[in-house]
Formats: sequence, C-alpha cells, structure tokens
Amino acid sequence: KSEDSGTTSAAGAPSAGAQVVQSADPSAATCTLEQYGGTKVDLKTAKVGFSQSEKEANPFRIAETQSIKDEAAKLGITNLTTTNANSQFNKQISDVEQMIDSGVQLLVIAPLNSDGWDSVFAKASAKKVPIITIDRKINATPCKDYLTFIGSDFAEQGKRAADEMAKAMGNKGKVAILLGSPGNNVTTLRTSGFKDQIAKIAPDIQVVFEQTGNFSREEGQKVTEQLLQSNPDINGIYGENDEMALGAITALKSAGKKAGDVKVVSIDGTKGAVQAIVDGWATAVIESNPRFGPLAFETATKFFGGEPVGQDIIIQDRQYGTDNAKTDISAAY
Amino acid sequence: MSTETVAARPVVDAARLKAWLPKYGVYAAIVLLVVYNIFFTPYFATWSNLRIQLIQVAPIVIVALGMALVIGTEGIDLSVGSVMALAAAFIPLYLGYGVVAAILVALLAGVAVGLINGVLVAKVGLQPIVATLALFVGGRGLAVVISEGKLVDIRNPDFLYLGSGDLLGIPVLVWIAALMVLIVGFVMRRTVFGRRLLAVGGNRPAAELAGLPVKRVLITVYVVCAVLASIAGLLSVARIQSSDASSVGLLIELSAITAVVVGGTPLTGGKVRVLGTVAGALLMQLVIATMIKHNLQPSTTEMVQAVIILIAVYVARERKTR
Amino acid sequence: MTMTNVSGPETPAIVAEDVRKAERTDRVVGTIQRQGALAVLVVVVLIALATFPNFRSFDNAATILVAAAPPMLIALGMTFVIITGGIDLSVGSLYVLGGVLAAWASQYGILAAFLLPLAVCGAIGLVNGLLIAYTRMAPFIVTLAALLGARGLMRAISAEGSNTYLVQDDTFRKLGNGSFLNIGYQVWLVAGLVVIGMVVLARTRFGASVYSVGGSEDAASLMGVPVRRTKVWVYVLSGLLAGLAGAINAAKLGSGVTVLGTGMELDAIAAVVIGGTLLTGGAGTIAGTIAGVLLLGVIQNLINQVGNLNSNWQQVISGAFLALVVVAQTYLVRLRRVT
Amino acid sequence: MALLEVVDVSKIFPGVRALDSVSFTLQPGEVHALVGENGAGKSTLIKVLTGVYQPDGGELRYQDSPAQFGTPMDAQRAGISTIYQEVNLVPLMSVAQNLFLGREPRNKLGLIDRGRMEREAREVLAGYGVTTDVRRQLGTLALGAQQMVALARAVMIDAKVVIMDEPTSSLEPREVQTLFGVIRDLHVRGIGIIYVSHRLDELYEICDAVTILRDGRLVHTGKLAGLERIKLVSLMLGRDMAEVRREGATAFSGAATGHDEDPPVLRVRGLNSRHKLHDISFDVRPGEVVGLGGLLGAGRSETVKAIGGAYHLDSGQIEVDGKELKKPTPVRAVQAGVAVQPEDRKAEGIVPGLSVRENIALAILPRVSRGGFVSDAKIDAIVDMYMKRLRIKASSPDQAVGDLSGGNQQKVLLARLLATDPKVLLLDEPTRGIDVGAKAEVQSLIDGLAAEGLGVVLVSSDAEELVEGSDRVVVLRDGVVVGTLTGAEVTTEDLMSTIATEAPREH
Ligand SMILES: Nc1ncnc2c1ncn2[C@@H]1O[C@H](COP(=O)(O)OP(=O)(O)OP(=O)(O)O)[C@@H](O)[C@H]1O
Ligand SMILES: Nc1ncnc2c1ncn2[C@@H]1O[C@H](COP(=O)(O)OP(=O)(O)OP(=O)(O)O)[C@@H](O)[C@H]1O
Ligand SMILES: [Mg+2]
Ligand SMILES: [Mg+2]
Repeated sequence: KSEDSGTTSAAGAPSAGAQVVQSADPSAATCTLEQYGGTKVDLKTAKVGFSQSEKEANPFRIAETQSIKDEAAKLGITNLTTTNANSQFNKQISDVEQMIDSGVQLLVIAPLNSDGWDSVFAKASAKKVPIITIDRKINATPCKDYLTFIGSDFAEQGKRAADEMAKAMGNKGKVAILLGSPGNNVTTLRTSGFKDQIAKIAPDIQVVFEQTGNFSREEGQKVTEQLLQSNPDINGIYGENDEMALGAITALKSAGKKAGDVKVVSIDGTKGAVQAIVDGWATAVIESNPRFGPLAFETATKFFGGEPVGQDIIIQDRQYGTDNAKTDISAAY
Repeated sequence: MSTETVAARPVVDAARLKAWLPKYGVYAAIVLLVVYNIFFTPYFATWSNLRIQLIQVAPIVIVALGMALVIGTEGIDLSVGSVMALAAAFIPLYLGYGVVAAILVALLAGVAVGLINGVLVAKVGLQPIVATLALFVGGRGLAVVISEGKLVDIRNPDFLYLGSGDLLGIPVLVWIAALMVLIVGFVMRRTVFGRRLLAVGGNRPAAELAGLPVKRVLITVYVVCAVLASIAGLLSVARIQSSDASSVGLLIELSAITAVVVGGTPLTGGKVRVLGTVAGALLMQLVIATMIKHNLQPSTTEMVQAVIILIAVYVARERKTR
Repeated sequence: MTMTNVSGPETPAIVAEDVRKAERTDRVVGTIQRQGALAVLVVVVLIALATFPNFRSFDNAATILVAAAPPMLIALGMTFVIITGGIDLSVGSLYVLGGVLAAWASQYGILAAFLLPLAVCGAIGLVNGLLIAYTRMAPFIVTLAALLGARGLMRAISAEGSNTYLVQDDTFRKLGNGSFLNIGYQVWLVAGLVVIGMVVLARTRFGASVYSVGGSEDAASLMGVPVRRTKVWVYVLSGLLAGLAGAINAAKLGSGVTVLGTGMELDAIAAVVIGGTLLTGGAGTIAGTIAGVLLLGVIQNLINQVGNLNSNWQQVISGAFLALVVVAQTYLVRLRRVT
Repeated sequence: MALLEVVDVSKIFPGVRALDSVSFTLQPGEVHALVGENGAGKSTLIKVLTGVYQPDGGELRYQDSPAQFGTPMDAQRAGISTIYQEVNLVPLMSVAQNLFLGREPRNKLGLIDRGRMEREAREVLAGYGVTTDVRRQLGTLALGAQQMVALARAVMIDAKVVIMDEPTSSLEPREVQTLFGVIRDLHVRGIGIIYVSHRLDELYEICDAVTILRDGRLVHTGKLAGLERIKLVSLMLGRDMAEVRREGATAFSGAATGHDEDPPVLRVRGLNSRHKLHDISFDVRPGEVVGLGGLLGAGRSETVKAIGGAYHLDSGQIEVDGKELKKPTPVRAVQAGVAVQPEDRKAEGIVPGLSVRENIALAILPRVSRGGFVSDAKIDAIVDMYMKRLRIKASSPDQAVGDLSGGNQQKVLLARLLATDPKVLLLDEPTRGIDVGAKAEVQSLIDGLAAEGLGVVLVSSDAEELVEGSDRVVVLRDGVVVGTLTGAEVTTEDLMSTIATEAPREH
C-alpha cells in the first residue's frame, strides 16, 4: 500500500488538514444499524453527546473539540451536549452515564483510557445508543459494545517515527525517548511501535534513555537537560508528542547545541513542531490528526441511513519532514 | 537564672548526634547523595551539571520560601501552582506593553490571589487548606480561560534573559532565587513582621491578645506567598520560553510542602527554617536527578522519593520530651 | 457607643431566663451548623429540580449515587482520620492501587478480589498509622510519602501503568454493575458501611477515643485513652476503605484502570470539611460527610447539565462554588459564636 | 507498709535536672503535701509517678513491689489516679463523655448506653455541686466546674492513690470545701493522696505529711503537724527563717496609693454584652489598685477582656487617660495603654515555642525597631532588665517558654505586659499557680507599679490577696456590679457578705 493509495475523501475536496481514511479494505468488518440493533434517528434533531477526556488546554484537544462542534453546527445539529472529564477517568464514566440518562441518541467519546468501560456499555446497550470512539480505541467488541472506532494507529505512528529517526541518524548512534504519561496506552503503543521498528531496521541504534515527560513541554525540557548531562553523546531524541520535543529543543539550545546536532523526531503535527522543522531543529513530525468532526458525523449519518460502516476506521496521518514542512505548515494545527 | 540546675553534661556522642541530626540532617543527606553521585554517576561532578540542577530547583525554592512562611503561621497554601499558571497566562497578554508591564501584571495577579486567600483565612476564618483549595481548583481554570487554552511561544529577548541568561557566569534564575532566599531569611531574622509571623503561628489567641495585628500579618503572609509563586511562574515561563497555563506549576504545591517539611519546618507553625527549606528543595531535586540519570522507571523513582521523605522527616522531627 | 439598656440591668430571674434562652438558641443554631451541608444540599437539589428537566429522572439520581459510592467510602475513612486531628493524603493512590490489585486478583475469585486490596491497602494504612502514632511525624507528610509510595507500587505491578488487568470473575463484575431496586449494589454496600461507621463513631468506645484524641491529645493520653492505638486504627481504617473503594470501582469498570485521576484525596478532604468536620480535630459527623460528598457530586452533575460549558470555566465554577459553600458553613459557625 | 514509694529518682531535661535523687513515700490513708517553689520539680515528680515520664534513674515501688508505668493508662489501671495541674479534659466533648471516657456504660450490644451515662453523670456531678446540662461541651464550663469534673472522674476510678496537682487554683471557696470533703472521705477509706498546692492554709487544713522539694532536690520530708509554717516556707525558699518572718501573708504594703482627686486613668461606663455583662461601670485612678471580686462565672474575666478589646461588647464606653477607646480591639487597646494579662496563660498568654526573649518583646516590636527592622540590642536590654526585675528562672533568654515552670511562664507574661509601658494594667488571676516566693514578688511588683502611677485592675479568687492588694473592690455577680468596697470596708468579711447577701441593685 503506497502513501497515497485508496484515499476516500471524507467530504468532497479535503480542506487543509482534513482527516483522510487510510484504506477501504472491502473485506474489512462493517456494521449496520440492523446488526447493532438501534433505531433510526434524524441526526439534525437528534440528541448528540460528546465526551472529551482532557481539558481543552493543548492544541490537539482544542482542535478535536472544535472540530466536533463546528461540524455539528454545519450539519444543523442543535442538540449537542459536550462534557469534559478534566483527565479524571471516573468523571468521564459518570459524564457519559449522565448523558445516556438524559436520553442522547448518539455518543461520540474521546476516551481517556482504553479499558474500564463496562458500566457504560451496560447502560448504553440497554438503550441501544450507538457509540463512536475517536482518537483512542476502547478494548471491547465493535458493533456490539460500541459502534466503531475512528482514529490513528498509534503503534504505526511510533513505527513511522522510528523510520524517520533511523534515516536521520544514519542507522547508528544513541537515541533517547521522552515518554508520555505513564499508564496511557498512547504512550505504550508509541513506545513499542518505535522500539520494535528500531530493533528491526537499525540494530545499531541503541535506546539508552527512557524517561517520562508527561506529555508536557516543561517536563520534556527538564528531562532533556538531565539527559544531556548524563549522556552528552546522545544523537537522537524521540518525543512521543510535539510538546515534549519542543521542550527538548529548548534544552538543546540552552546546552549550546546547534540545530541538527541531535535529531529530533516527534508525533502530533502541531504548528510549533512543524515550524521547528522549518527552523532546522526538528527532523520529522508524524501527524496525529485531531479533526474528527466531519468523519464522525459522516459515519453516523451513513449508519443511521442504513448503510454499513467500518468497525475500525483508521485515518491516514500525514507526515512532515524537511521536504514538505515549509509548504504544508498551513495544514498543521 | 538557675545556672546551678544545669546538669553536668556527660558528653555522650550518641546524644550529641541526636541533637545534631534534626538540625543538620538534611545537609548531611545532600552531602551523602552528592558523594554517591560523584562516584557512581558519570559526568556528575561538572559545572554544567550543577548549573542545571540549580536552574531546575530555583522555581521550587522560590515557591517553597513562600510556603515556609505560610506554614510558619500554621497554614498551608495549595493554590501556588494555580498562581504560577495565572502569572503565566498574563505574561504573553501584556508583553506587548513591555517586559516591566508584563511582570507587574503577573505579580498583581499574585497579589490578588494572595489577598483572596488571606482574607478567607484571616477574616472569614476558613481553614487554610480549604480556603486555598478553592483557588487551587478554580485558579488554574481561570488561567486557562484567560490564555484561551493556547500555548504561546515567548520571543521577547529581555524577558527570556530572566530564564536563560547569565550574570557573572551564574544563571539569572539562580541569582533571583538566591536573592529571594536572602530577603526571606532577613525578614524572618530581623524584621517585626518575621517575629509577628512566628508568634501568630505559635499561639494565635495569645498573639491577638498581645495586640499584634494578626489579621494583617496573615493576609500579608498569603500575599507574599502568592507573589513569590507568581515570580516562580514568570521565571518558569521565561525558562520554558513559552506560556502554558495548563501545565506550569502542576503539583508544585506538593514539592514545595515537601521541601519545607524535609527542611525541618514543622507543619504545626511557630517556626520557619529558611536555609533548611532551600536544602530540602535541593535534596529532592538531587534525588530526582539521580533517578533520571540512572534511567530508573517512574515507579522506582516514586518509591525511593517516598522513603527519602520519610527518613528525612523522621530525622528532623521535633523531639518532644514526653 | 451608646447605652441601649435604658431600663438598667435585668433582675436575676430574667437573667437566668435569658441564659436559658441563649442556650436554646445555641443548640438550635448548633444543629443547623452541623447540618449546614445538608441544608445547602437540599437547597441546591431543589433549585436543580426546578431548573433542569434532565436532573429530575430517577436514572440520573441513581447515576449520581453510584458515582458517589467510592468517594463516599474514602470520605468515610477520612472523617475518622480528620476527627483525630490527622489527615490522609494517601487515599487517592490507595484507591488506584486497590483497583489494580482487585482486578488482578479477580482471576482467583471474588473473595481474592476483595481480600488482596484490603490486605495491601490496610497494610499501607498500618504503616502510616504506626509512623504517625509512634514517631510523631506529621500525618500530612507521612501520608504524602505514602501517596508517592503507593503510586510507585501500583506502577511497579502494572508495567509502569501500561498493563490494565481485566476483571475475570463474573460475580465480581456483576457486583459492580448489577442493581437492586434499580440502585446499584455498590450503593447498598456503601450505605451499609456508612451506617456501621456512624454507629462506631457515635456509640462505641473506639468512637469516643477518636473524638478525644482529636479534641486534646495530651488530655486523652492522661485520661488513659490508648491514643497511639486509636491513631493506628484510623489510618488502617482509612487505608482499608480506600482499598475497598478501589475494588468496587474496579468491579464497576471491569478492569484495574491505572490512570484514575489524582486529587481524590483533596476531594475527600473538601467533602469532609464541607460536612462540618473540623480539620483541627475533635468534632465532626458522618452525616455531614455524606451531605458533603453528595453535594460535590450534585455540583458536578449540574455543571454537566448546563452543557457545552468550556472545561476551564467548569473548573472556575467548581472552585467558586466550593468557596461559597465553605464560606456559608463558616458563617453559620460564626453565627453560633456571636450568640 | 508503704503504698507508693520512689527511691533516688532523677529526671533530666535538656539543660535542667528537674529531679535529682528524690525519694518519697506515701502511706495508705495519708494526705501527703508536696510543696516547693515554681520549678522545684513537683509536677515532674508526679508525672514520673504516673508514667507520663520515664525516670532517668532510681526506682519506683508500688504496694511493696517494683513497678514501672509505661503510660498514664498503666498507672490508672494499677489504681493511681491523677488530676493534673492544667485541667486535662477534652473541651470539645460533652461533660458526660469526659467523665466516662474509656469506661462508658454499655448496653447488651456493646454500644455505649448514652441515657445511662448521662443519668449517672448528672448524679455524680450533683455530689460535687455542679449542676449543669451534662450534654454541654465541657469547654463551655468555667474552669472551676471543669476542675470538679476532673476530680469526679479521678475519684470514680477504683483508685488506691489519688494525686492532685494544684486542684484548688481555679476553685472558688465553696468548691474548695466540697473538694476537702471528698479528700476526707478518701482518707477514711484508706486511699493515699498526694496533694500539691501553693496555698499553705489548705495544707495545714487537710494534710498529714509533707515533702518539700527545692531545685529538684528533696529538702525535707515528715509529719506536717509539728512543722512550723515559717519553717516550711524557709525550707521551700532556702532562706533564713527570720528573713521570712518579717514578711506578711502577702507582700502588699496595704498603703493606699491612689488619690481621689486625680482624674481616673480608666473610666468604664455601662458595659453590656448579651447574657454576660450588664451595665458595668467603675473608675480606676492612677496609682490605684481596683479589685474585681466575685465568684467564678461572675463576669470578671469578661469585663477585663472587654476592656482589652478581646470580648464582644454590645454597648458601653471606655476611656483611658481621658481619651475614649472607640471600638476596642486588642490592637487599639494596647496602643491606648491597656495591658491585659489573660486568665488562661497556656491558651491565651504565652507562645510556647518561642524563646523567653521573643515572648517578652512580642508586644513592643515596633518600639524596638526602626523601619520594620528590629534591633536586637534594644530587645536584649529590655529583656535583660525584666528577667532580672521579675527574677525569671530560665537557662537563658533563648530557652523556649513552653519548657519553663508555670510560675516562670507567668512572669514572662507579666514582663511582656510591663514592657508595653501601659497606663492601665488588667491582671486576671496573676498569682494563680505561682509559688509563695514568686507570688510575693508579683504582689510587691503590683504594689510598686501602682506606686509608680499605674492604674491596676486585679482579679483574684484568693480573697486575702484581693483584699490586701486592692484599694477598692468592685464586686460582681452574674455580670452585674453588686457593690463597691472602699476604705475600711475592704476586708474579707465584707467581701464575702457582699458576694453572698446583697441582692443586685435595682434601678
Ligand atoms: N518538658 C520539659 N522540658 C524541659 N524542661 C522541663 C520540662 N518540664 C519541666 N521542665 C523543667 O523542670 C523543672 C521542674 O518543673 P515542674 O513543672 O516539675 O515544676 P513545679 O514544681 O511543678 O512548678 P510549678 O509550681 O510552677 O508548677 C523546671 O525548671 C522546668 O523548667
Ligand atoms: N459551677 C458552675 N457550673 C456550671 N457552669 C458554671 C459554673 N461556674 C461558672 N459557670 C459558667 O462558666 C462561664 C464562664 O465563667 P468565667 O470563668 O468566664 O467567669 P469569671 O467571672 O471570669 O470567673 P473567674 O474570672 O473568677 O474565673 C459562665 O457562663 C458561667 O455561667
Ligand atoms: Mg507544676
Ligand atoms: Mg474568669
């Protein structure tokens, strides 16, 4: 499968940065209204609930929530309720339960965690409320516990980061990983994807340092400062999100390194990180596209219209490198 | 004075150690850790490493100083992290009017939060932990609202100088922290305010009856603590070179309280150890640095921190004779 | 100032009558103050019922109760601790740890799923208690260390938190999601424990010891109260209840989630204080704590009812509401003092 | 056969040898007085006997066998029951709960039987003259009533030894008689009693034997009957008998120092506070000592506190030196020249964690500083002067006040007040819990201060002290001024009769 094969555009011509579904494998499992056992509703008048997991305080979450709200407005959905769990998992569970109680007919959830949704499924299945989970997958049965998942493949993102890193480092040297928050499955998958791929394609690259930066710029900077003291000969830094990588770049600058001395690869695709490529400090950024609104509602419309929808809708993530950073920066969020 | 009742002291070494440890235990622990690192951590004994450790500990020291004062009045301030966030939120908004204006606004935000805390504690009579809990919850929310959830890159070189510049070969950040330590130390030692603060913490009804302006002292203490926190907040912004209200100063209240208590200031008030607080912050910084440099996992780091806190506080605890 | 008492001092009989009246007012106001959280809760619920149609459903009430079950257990333990004049910051970590342990142990049956978290969290509570009682270290700092230590332990047994154990035992899972009379089993369980807690606190010697230790530790010890033993027990109790809260939550979620939010301990403290328990110890009731926990739960629910509120505004409002409730509480206490 | 015995017991605190090889024997049925100056080691000895402290040397024998009490609980179980110097009950708990704490009556289910507990508490307390709602918080009771609850509690236990550390210091005369009744009863039942008091009359009234401590050492032990009063005092003070003989019962000169024609330095008019104070008015002239008489709960403390700005007033007028003190607060009161010595020095007086120096200088910080910076030299000069003048016993000015004996704490407190150069001094029980030596010092100090032109208000439950010390006595009852004794009327008899018989004036 090539970079640009089988792109089924989401809604007509993709606007800058719109999500694109990866591949429409005809044999992939699908789900229909009949299979799921729900009732047909008109989205325009339906009660729709969106549960956000983390505060809208970083570019990814802001873009994600905004995209859902914008698309709902565009489609004329007036009855949209949004909640935010402020990173409290139990709060997200009761937020969703409360929305089910209040009679929502479609749920879009950005889950904080992949496990722990038993009570929600019990409640939702009793009322046959279709659930679309976005950006993080829930470990349960699609088309039964929930309708479908739309999002990126985090392990794949890690893998692609490894490819870029290997390329930039010339397949040898020492690399450090700035881990995301511990216990988060984004962290887990982006780590395993990266490490497995490095081991496979560039066994001469050693992962010498793995410390958490909790997805925050400040901690990314602090950890990198320590790293540069204890491993002054480091060649590459893999940031599991852009924020930590930007923190790392600040640390590199104040340690007197020059742009390009240490290769920096990260995941997310925020404007700041893409700009860092332009400036020469970062090597590559793998995108994780947060604009779920159009795709989510398109899927819902198809579902309520009786059409089959995929059980696992993996979107195609862009990638920024020295070649395209300048031109594509407008697509970054 | 009853000099004759003073027992002829049999100079037992164990007893001397017992008296010595609570006072100087933290310093001893720092020395031990440094010695360990010199032998077992590569590149530890370098100037640039010392520099990084001092830079990283500076904001915590500044916040911990304010916390120590609040704890000296038998209070506690959970809102310091939110104050840092508020300061961070205001910086980019006012940097257009110049560095001084931005700093002033950030400090004013601190004054405002401190006044609210102080009034809630001194006038309304709330218990400090609850009074400051409200702003702990709401303050950061407000900061993120003000910054519209956006992380803003800071490019003003004058402002960034505060976070990454050097003066006489020593980071400006470290100079500022040292200055704060000196000021707070001086205030506690030599000023009317310092002594009143200790009296209020030692026995508030007595201080009231003795005619001390107890409420004013309390409000001032919370304002000072919040202003110190906002200084730490703006320095953090200058250091990270960006303002992110949602993450700056997260959980710093616990680090600050730990530094204060590990440094030998009792939570029961009436006593403030300024240098001990600095040492407490430094000790915790060294522990974390050691863990990171040896690439240990978060679980190990956390458990080791727990044990070190317990040992440090055990050694430094107030010995009651009964 | 002017003299208002033109008729001069009252006769002794009137004075005595006056004093009796004052004492009666004192008691009435005292009761209101002790039930202040309940009063605020009632007012808030009434306003909510009138304003939000969705708030009115039985399901919504049941959801609030189920969501409040684990915090209630934690606040119950915290009430005992705070009445002795202590504080327990470790409960949030113990809660997460308890959930992970319960989910892991559920492969050996429902009994194991309860016993393991109780044993481990109880043991950590025991260590807290022993350190606090026998070394005179401040509860705040000991339990702060335990917060770190327990979280480290949780991460150590879950591959740095990346390993989520799924609940294996169906009976255990059922306990989390089944209901009796349409109210979740956990709510009944917690209600039972809360009633036991009330009886223990109000009607047993242990309860009297708890109050006396918080009221005046020196006096209690001179009066022969086993001060240290009492302290050890309240921290064990708090640890056990936090572990149990973690276990029933794991049963509900169907897995040992490792990323449960931090700050649970502060919520519990806030609930207890809103419930009228003094952080300085010596006074407080479980009835107040119940009202405090429910109040926080209802506020959360209401903020969601408003809908579409930016998450950051939600926090601002929560903070403001918290301040308002506590100020109202304190004002009631003040009212009492002036009379 | 001795009931309780200590042999060569020592106890060392940092810098102080509080007990130095002290031996002491208590016989069954004996009322044994334990006396000595402040800081002599009485409380420490008691705490060693009851397991609060572990001795650093020596042996403890109970009922003829070696004993060791690890905690007060152990001692209590063994039958040694104690009333400590500072009332040691739990103020936030109810009276009944305090009385029964640890041995509450229980029902069949093992739960506390509240009804029975309250009923029994009412009955027991009635025997001690305390009639109050036993569900009330103990802390809302007057100190005297609290002391009676502590006494009732101590005696209720099946005790073989009852130890009382200054039980009468906060009791009124009627309550003291009730206490003595209880002691006599215990004596008859063969229970041994250790009785600590600074009031010599009491000792001679009820004690059989006496042990005298001085600076942690035993100086005398034996029968009390044969021991002359003067001899006892001289042993306590370690001074010559003749020297002691020259001084009277109190150190007050008795000479009136006030002048009627002088304008009052303190003018109090119509103080009212709901349920507590009713139209209280009186004047204090410079150089005059005005006593406030009355029983416990009469409102004396409230009056004093109200003038000091620390008690809520509904109406009333206070003038200091001709200037009205508007909306009194402690800050304004101190500025106006009013100094209040509170009744409860532990809770409202000293700051225990701070040094003697800091405590004395506390209220005058602005005066010994410039631009907010304190001058240690100025403080040292003042502290030094007052430590000498009041003969404060401390290992150094840097010693924490919490580690001093009660009497010395009181002196530190007085030093703080005097350092503010007050115009009016309000003293609430200034000699409570102070030994004879220190008491005399404080009393002559009060005299001296009055002579220097200060107006003094003196509250004391010691009728003799009040009468000898005051030029005039204002008698309160239930928050109402029921009479004023002047000139020749200032006698104990007149005071008692005013308190007892005269009905409140009616307008
Ligand atoms: N906990 C302590 N730490 C240090 N010194 C102490 C402590 N308790 C008592 N002392 C010292 O021991 C000595 C004896 O004190 P103690 O309280 O026994 O005297 P006392 O005879 O009861 O006096 P008073 O009549 O004033 O109550 C005093 O010098 C006192 O300062
Ligand atoms: N024997 C008693 N039983 C119950 N209550 C009492 C008793 N004696 C006093 N009280 C109450 O205790 C309260 C406080 O009295 P308080 O000690 O303040 O009075 P006071 O005049 O200042 O006495 P003093 O200064 O002599 O100690 C009063 O409300 C009084 O009614
Ligand atoms: Mg004594
Ligand atoms: Mg009084």
